[in-house]
Amino acid sequence: MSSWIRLLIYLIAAPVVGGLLAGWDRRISARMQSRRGPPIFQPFYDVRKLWQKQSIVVRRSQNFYILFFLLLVIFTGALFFAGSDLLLVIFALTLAAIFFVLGAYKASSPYSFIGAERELILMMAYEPMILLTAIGMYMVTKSFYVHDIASHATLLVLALPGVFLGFLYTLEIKFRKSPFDLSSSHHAHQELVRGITTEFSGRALALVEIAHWYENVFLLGWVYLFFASSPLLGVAVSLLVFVLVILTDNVFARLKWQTALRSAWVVAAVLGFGNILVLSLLR
Amino acid sequence: MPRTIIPFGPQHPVLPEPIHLDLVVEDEKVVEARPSIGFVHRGLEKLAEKKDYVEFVYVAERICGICSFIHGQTYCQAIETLMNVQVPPRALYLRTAWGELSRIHSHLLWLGLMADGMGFESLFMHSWRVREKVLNIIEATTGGRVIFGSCKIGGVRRDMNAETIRNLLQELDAIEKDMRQITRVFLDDNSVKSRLSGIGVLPKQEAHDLGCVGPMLRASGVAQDMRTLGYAAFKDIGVEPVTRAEGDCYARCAVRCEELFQSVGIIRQALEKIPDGDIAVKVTGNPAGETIARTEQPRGEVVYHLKANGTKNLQRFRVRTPTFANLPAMLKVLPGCDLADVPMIVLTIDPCISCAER
Amino acid sequence: MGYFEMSKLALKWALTKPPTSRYPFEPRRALAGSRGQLVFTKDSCVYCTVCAKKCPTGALLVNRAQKKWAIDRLRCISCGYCVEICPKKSLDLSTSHGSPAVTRDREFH
Amino acid sequence: MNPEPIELITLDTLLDKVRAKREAGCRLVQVSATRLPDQVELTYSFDLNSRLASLRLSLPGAAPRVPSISGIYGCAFLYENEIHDLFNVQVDGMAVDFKGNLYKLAVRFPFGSTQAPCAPTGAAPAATPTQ
Repeated sequence: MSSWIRLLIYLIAAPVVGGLLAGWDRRISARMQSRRGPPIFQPFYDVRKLWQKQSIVVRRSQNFYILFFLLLVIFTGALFFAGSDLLLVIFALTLAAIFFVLGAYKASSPYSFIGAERELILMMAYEPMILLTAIGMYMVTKSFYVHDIASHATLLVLALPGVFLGFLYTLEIKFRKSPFDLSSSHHAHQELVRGITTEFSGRALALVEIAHWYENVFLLGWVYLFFASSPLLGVAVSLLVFVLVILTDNVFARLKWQTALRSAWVVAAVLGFGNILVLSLLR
Repeated sequence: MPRTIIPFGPQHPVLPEPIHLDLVVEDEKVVEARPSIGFVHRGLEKLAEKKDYVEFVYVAERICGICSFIHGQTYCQAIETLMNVQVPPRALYLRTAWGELSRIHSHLLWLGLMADGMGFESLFMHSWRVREKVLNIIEATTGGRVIFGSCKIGGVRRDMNAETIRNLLQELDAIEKDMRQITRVFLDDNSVKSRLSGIGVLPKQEAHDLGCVGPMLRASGVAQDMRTLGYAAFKDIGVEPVTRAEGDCYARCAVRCEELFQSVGIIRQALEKIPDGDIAVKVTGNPAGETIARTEQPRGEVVYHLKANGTKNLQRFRVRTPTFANLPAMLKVLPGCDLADVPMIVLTIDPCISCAER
Repeated sequence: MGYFEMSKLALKWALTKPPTSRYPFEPRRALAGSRGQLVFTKDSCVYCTVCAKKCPTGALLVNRAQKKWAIDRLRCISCGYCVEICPKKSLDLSTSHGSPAVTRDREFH
Repeated sequence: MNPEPIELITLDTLLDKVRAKREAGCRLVQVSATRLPDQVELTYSFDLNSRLASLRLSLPGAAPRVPSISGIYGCAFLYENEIHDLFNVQVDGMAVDFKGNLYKLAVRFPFGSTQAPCAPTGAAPAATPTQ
């Protein structure tokens, strides 16, 4: 499959898959909470409804930042699925997150302001581990290109078990799930109301939702990369990881930022760095 | 360092209670909390001039939506003291059982809100799932889910027959098992502990001096429980106050968790020992005199100060609800905590602002 | 174990049928003792006005001369006091709650 | 448990009596006010080992003044603000003074009138709806 076709499939299929994943997420969560939950297509209904709502903004430029957030998230995924440089992907991902934070700062509400600050702290928490993941993949495959990593003959996870576990940990943060939903919780039941997205409504909020769909598909794609030599196993593990994320969401209280940051760095240092150290010593 | 003011309430998703706090934060440290209440003053005390003392039971029950039954019970007890009414023992036992059922439902509600406040949605849903079973018992025995309406001056309105009691006790066993599962998470889970332990510490002496009541006071190590006064059937059923020494949010949570099982025990005892007989006596005449009645609500000690002058209407009807007494302590422990701890501290006093203002 | 205390409960319920019902589509099962809507039986009523005098919210209105009994459903709190004191047992509380009242109109009988 | 002792005190002995209660280790249970035809009665209730004891202070006049006890019992400020807002009793030296804004009321000082709270004619049955 040429990289252009993969790119095209990503652009069209990612929001559909992402939306369905979000629908399953709500369904499975509801069942774990002894509820029935909404229909599978509820996320799409939500976005359609948001799209029809009157747009109310504090400052008009805040929606501009959200548009860039969406575009950069799509760009990140596009780079990834086109088989480009993993470091470039990480750079684009960070830039996207920064635009999200800037949008929240722009709204100048105390809730979204503190939400934005917490989001920056969370970025500090997951960024080292994400970089270590890229480095670990490079050490095994001798390339930073997703294309090369994906076509590597062995299962990456066998050489990088620590990095894989560490990556799962950061995944919890990136999915904004409990215990790391401190910058913006899904249920708006926190001291910051809904934190970073408090002041977004209507179409801007719909764009945020769509961006999350793209982002989640891209992140699960990265999980797949650890098992790329065995595609079926890769897809199965990606879905399993998604269920694991939902389960974790349902069995943890929200942590405070101090605990979140500390634990993420400990995980990065022990699992991520330790794994890479062992790899380089074995060589 | 620049300071931000975070408005907290009167409409806030964590705390659906009409209290407003201006939290002055430096970074995420709260340096000052300025309270303001009084958004929902309903003038229920003034209503005593319009409603006669019999009708007023309904008003007293509606002071609070959650501890409604014990409000009605306290009011009836106060009037019965004034009028020297001897309530039949069966009625006293029924009141005790219903009072403890309402304590279980209130504590389960609180546990759910607490879990929701710390972002533990599934625990919240499961607490309320169990609470629903308690509400079903209440509805089946009194006819109402939260406003029981079963207490009247001189006794109670409804009786429970032997079969109802048997079913109720069976259902209670199932509920107890469910509650064990839920409280285990509250007390043992590390992520919950990381949010509660060492937060909002109120030392024993301070809790006493600030006039705290109920679980808030007991969590700081003061063994005070108005049920030990021996009202209703508590003169036959002993109550040992549940206390903890730590005085933090975790201790307040633990006290309430333990009280759930204490209440189950009390209901079992009350329904097993329940004497036969009438459930109400006829009350005639008008009350005269003055009395202060105290009972233990889920949230703590409630004080009714009644003054009557022999007319149908009370001269003065005054209620001091537990939240009113716990608010100063909450304001005391808020400064110095993290912003993320604010919901925990506010929730652990189990605030019911509407009944604090009446 | 200190972590994942909740997982047993969450996984168990993920595989169990939820206890909730799809409310507007499946009506609620009424409990035997529930205090629902007030039901008036015209035949036995003698229009003595006791219920109207005793109603704590003033929801009832009885006119002895015109033989009319009226209720303001929005005011009725389903306390059952009128049922208790009605000398002719013309009043009863049904276990169903009926549809919610939306206007302040009195319902005449 | 009844009757609870109520000790009558005067304005100038209030602070000393309250201080004595504090030194004895009492917990402040409540402060309540009652509007009577020609005076306002304040009741300070204290608890010691689940025994209730009260102090009773009578204040004549429509808008009387009373010193705050919030210097002795810090938590009294809420009760005192309430009494000010509802009964029009001026409390001097409250630890936290809401300046009449504790309760947002439609009627200023709802218990402030010196008329008897329930005149015999006022006891008409409430359950006579007018159409």
